[in-house]
Amino acid sequence: MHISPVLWQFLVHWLTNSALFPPEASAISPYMDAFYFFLCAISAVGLIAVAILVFGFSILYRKEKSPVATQIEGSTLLEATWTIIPLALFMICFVWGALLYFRIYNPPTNAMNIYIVGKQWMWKAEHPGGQHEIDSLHIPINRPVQLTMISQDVFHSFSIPAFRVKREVIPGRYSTVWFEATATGTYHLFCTQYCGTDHSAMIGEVVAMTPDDYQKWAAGSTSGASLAQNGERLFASLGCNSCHSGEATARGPNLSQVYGSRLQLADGSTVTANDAFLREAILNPSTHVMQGYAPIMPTYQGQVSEEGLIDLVEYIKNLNSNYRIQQTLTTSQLAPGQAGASSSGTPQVNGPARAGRTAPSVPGTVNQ
Amino acid sequence: MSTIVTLPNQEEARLPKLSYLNSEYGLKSWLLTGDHKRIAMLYLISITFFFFLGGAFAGVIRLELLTPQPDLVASDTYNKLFTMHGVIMIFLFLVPSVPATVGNFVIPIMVGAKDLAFPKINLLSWYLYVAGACFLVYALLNGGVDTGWTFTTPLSTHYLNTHVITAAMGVFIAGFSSIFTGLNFIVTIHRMRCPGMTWFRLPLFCWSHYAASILMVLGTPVLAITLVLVMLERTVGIGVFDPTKGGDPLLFQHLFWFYSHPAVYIMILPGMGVISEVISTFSRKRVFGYTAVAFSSVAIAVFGFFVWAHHMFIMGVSNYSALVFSLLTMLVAVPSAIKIFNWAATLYKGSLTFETPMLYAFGFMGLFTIGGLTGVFLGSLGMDIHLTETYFIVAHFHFVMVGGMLMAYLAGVHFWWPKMTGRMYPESMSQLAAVTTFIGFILTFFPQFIVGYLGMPRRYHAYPPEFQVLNVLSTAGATVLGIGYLLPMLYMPWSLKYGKIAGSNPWQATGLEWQIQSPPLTENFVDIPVMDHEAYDYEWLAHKTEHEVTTVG
Amino acid sequence: MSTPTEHEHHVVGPKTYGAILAALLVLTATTTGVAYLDMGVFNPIAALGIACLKAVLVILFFMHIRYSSKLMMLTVGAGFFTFIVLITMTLSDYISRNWGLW
Amino acid sequence: MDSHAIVTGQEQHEEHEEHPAYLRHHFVTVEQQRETASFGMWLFLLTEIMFFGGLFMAYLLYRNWYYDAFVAGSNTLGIGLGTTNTAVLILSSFTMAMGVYSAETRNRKGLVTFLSLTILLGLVFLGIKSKEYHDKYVEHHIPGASFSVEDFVHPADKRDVPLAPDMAQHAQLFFFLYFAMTGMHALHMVIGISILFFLLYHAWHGAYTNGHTSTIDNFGLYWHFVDIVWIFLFPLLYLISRHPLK
Repeated sequence: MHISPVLWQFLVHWLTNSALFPPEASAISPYMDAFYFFLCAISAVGLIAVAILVFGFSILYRKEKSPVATQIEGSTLLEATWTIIPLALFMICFVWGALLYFRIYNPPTNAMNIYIVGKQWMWKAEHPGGQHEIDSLHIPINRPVQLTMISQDVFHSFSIPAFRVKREVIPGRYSTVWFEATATGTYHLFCTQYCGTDHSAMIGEVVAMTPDDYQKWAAGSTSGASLAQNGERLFASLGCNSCHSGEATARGPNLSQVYGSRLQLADGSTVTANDAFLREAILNPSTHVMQGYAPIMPTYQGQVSEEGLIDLVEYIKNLNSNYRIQQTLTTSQLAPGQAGASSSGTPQVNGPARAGRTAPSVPGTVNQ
Repeated sequence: MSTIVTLPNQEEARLPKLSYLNSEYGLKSWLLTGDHKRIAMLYLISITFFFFLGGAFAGVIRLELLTPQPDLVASDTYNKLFTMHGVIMIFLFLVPSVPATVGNFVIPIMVGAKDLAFPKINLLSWYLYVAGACFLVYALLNGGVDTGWTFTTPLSTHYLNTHVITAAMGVFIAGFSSIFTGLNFIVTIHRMRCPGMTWFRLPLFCWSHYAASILMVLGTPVLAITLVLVMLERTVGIGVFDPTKGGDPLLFQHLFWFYSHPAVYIMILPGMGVISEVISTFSRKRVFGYTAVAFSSVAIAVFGFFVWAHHMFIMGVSNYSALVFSLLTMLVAVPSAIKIFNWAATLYKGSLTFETPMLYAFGFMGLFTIGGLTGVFLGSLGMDIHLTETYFIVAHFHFVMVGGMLMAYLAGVHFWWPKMTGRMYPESMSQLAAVTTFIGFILTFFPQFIVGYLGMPRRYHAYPPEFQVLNVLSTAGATVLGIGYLLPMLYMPWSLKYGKIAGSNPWQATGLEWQIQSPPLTENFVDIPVMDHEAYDYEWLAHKTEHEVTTVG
Repeated sequence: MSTPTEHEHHVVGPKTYGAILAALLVLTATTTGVAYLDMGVFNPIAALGIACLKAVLVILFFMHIRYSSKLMMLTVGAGFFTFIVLITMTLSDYISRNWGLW
Repeated sequence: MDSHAIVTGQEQHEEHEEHPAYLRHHFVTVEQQRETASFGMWLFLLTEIMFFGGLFMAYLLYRNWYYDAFVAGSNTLGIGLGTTNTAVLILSSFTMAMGVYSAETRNRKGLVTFLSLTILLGLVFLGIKSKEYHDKYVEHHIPGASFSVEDFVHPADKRDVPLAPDMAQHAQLFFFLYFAMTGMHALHMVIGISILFFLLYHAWHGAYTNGHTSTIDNFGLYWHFVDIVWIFLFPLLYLISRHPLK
């Protein structure tokens, strides 16, 4: 029998690419696949049950064989059976699915953190060491990696099928996802939320490397300054240190070791200072005023890019003592152009004319 | 408890002298009609048009996806294609499909009324449909829209410069058309039943339409106000959905899915009603567990309002919410399972024949089972993370909507075609079409489950080459599917003139609509009937045919 | 016509309407007055409580639901029920977001 | 009147000629037609509840998020005008109810009077509303480029401390929702008044007082519904934020 070369090529192509599921390259993948096979098995059983009933009855009771239909009202017992059995199966799916969900979305505390910024139509990854990547992500294997992600414009969705993880990347809010790669290799990275014209070009690759290789890569591609160092520079140039100086008389709260602590807010609630809180406190300060401080901080909405915010967050995260702030304070005061600015409370940030009006009318620390 | 139903001798059947089709003539008598049957025909024509328009877009999409490279159309065009495909298929085809055509035609007759409660509002709803469609066609002709049918903010509000407002306006207006249809059905089923027609004597078709109508009336306005806010956001920049102004884009998702998830049930419930009628008729048997099937429709409608956030599991809803919504999603799957098994049990000890509507109904049962069960995959929190926004979800909702709803729609149109036109469609030809559709469908959409689990994202114009084989299969299947859908377009019009004359009850079905002449009189019944038997009472029917030589009406 | 729930059409007289009008005006004055008192959490509760009371009066008497069939009452109830589902289930997401990732 | 018991087709057919002219062909009794129409109207009102529901949802969410801004925004609204308007609308609801009563008692003069009064009160409401809108325009409280954050004082502080600027910006959201909700309500009023003129014209010529009160009944339902929406808008926008939560 003659098979045309095109068809032959097609068959060969198919057989070599006949994977039914993507490579299992993360710690969670086997669990996900196990659940998937369980669900497939349930579906197969359900489908076969329906098929047997339909085809069986079609053969047994076709008109030629069964000219007389027997009228049957129904059967409560039978109906209860096929209510309860699916319900029980669905409940198993629910519990299993929920366990998996919390496993995927609750990062372990020892995870290394990488920041992801999504924009139309590229992924920017920022490693704490100052390595910047576009449309690719280098990670070490056998180590939990947490991604803190945000979008600059529209909804995106960060998906690595080989790791079985995916999370929406939302404008205006951090979302997180974590994984632990188990096999080295290069994997697909997709944006799965429709995001405009070049949605399908918003792809990249995830390179999972041995820890040694990762160290080498990290050393070779650093931009010179870590995110925290960039943040420190930004912290000074925005004049944050004029209030958050860490001194007892300062108008803003002390930021050292603030990360991860429980904070008492002015409206009486308590929050944990995580990445999302720090970002919000920079952009919408008045909703996040700490107990004992006046709502005098101007908003930095629209003045700092998402990357800048990440730098600031990373800087504040790493503030273990006031030493660095005071260092920064000294250097910025030494800088001729900024000496006046930082003392008046309105440094060279564009636009906070409102802040200028607000700040002087309020005493430094007002206890409400 | 046994019934022999003999099919009537159609050689003797004659077309009635007077019917709704020839009671009046002229375009005006159609465009200004208050007759639910004529409005149903108007809907049938317009819906068919938009089905093929939406189908044409799907064809181009599949053709583009034949190769991994973006080589047939540009990215923007591709985005517009799937947006217009989604918007047209959902708002102009699936939502009105069964209710506005078949439902409009038979519900008043089934309950024994001379018309729907509000004939003028019924006509208005068709005009609203047409007006909404005009907006969408205008948007289409002027370059199209590329928001995706979900109008996701902030993409739709701030980052696109296509005709979003026109399209949103079109959907807004079409939404009111659906509201008025639903309102009319609820009132008709409540208030217009003939003497003796108790709730539990209603055909299940009415129950499922009743349930779907509740969703239309209570869900659609939320979509309307959401679209109004999107339009205002685009024109005035109000910031309700804009994170830079303090708004929350997730609020849009909540409001949008509050309608759009129940909308899934608006689409599928009427289809389930058709299946109940068809399965019962062609097994000459009462539907197994009438009450369970009836209440499962209502249960789907009620639970349908509590599950919308399962579209947002990965979008950052709170964990607690995700848990609750996932649990409720599992619950809403149960009534569908009940229905499937009850239909299967209806076949037991029946006297089955396999005319085209029955073949489509079998197709529905198989495909809807797969579609429903894969819904459980997506409702399970953990699995949803990997599967959502991939081709798996595309395959899932096409199994439910196309495999389920479209099969049911075709089953319904074939089933009631003799009643609507007075003539039979060609049986062997249509059986061929049914089988072709089924094979084409499986070939088109089953590979998408696999390619989805492999991770291929939906709405991708270009994709990694290793997914090509499955995509080629899918496109090949789409060709078969297209042929399956085109066949009825050929033989249905043909049958209008050359089809065998049907007679009043060609299937020997029990519904009131089969007891009157085909096509019916404008007033449906000369005298208001009195219902004195249960629904699907084939013994009554056998008794009646024995005693009556000619048919009523 | 088949539903046995139809009622003799009830004509509501000017006396009832007048009494309801008076009650509504009094409630309006009350709600405005109460707004000037500082009652903390009870301010919104009082304002919305009075609003609900007023709405119920209008629905029962001006809109004749008090004299209508059970079906009508159910219909009105269903509308408000769905409204409350929308509000509570959406807000429950927003409120529980602050409870953290457990 | 209530002849629905079990009407066989034959009897029904004979009765047909005696029915009043306004009974449409597909109804059996006047009572059935009346109940059907009012049920349909109620279902339409349900869709209206859900339509406003979306706006209420947005309002409640942002009120929780930006409490201070919403309080500050609310405090700039004129509570006197708001209360007056509430009273006017309640009065108009009363006159509408009396109109329905007049129609039911076949009192043409009464119907015309009460419909005219309802129109008048509706117009007064819209007049006061436009005065309020005008005030907002003068104060630069219309969201957009010319929005001014000057007037928003911190509600928790008795010393008129201005609101923090980022929070004050969120007052735009309050005002947007204020305009959207009251605007949507006003739109319903305008539609209602237009229909009222139409009804008045026909009532003048003696329609609705011949026993066929369905149209007036159902319009009454609509008018009362619009009143109910305002009954909730008034406390939400004007009242409940007067005093900040502690």
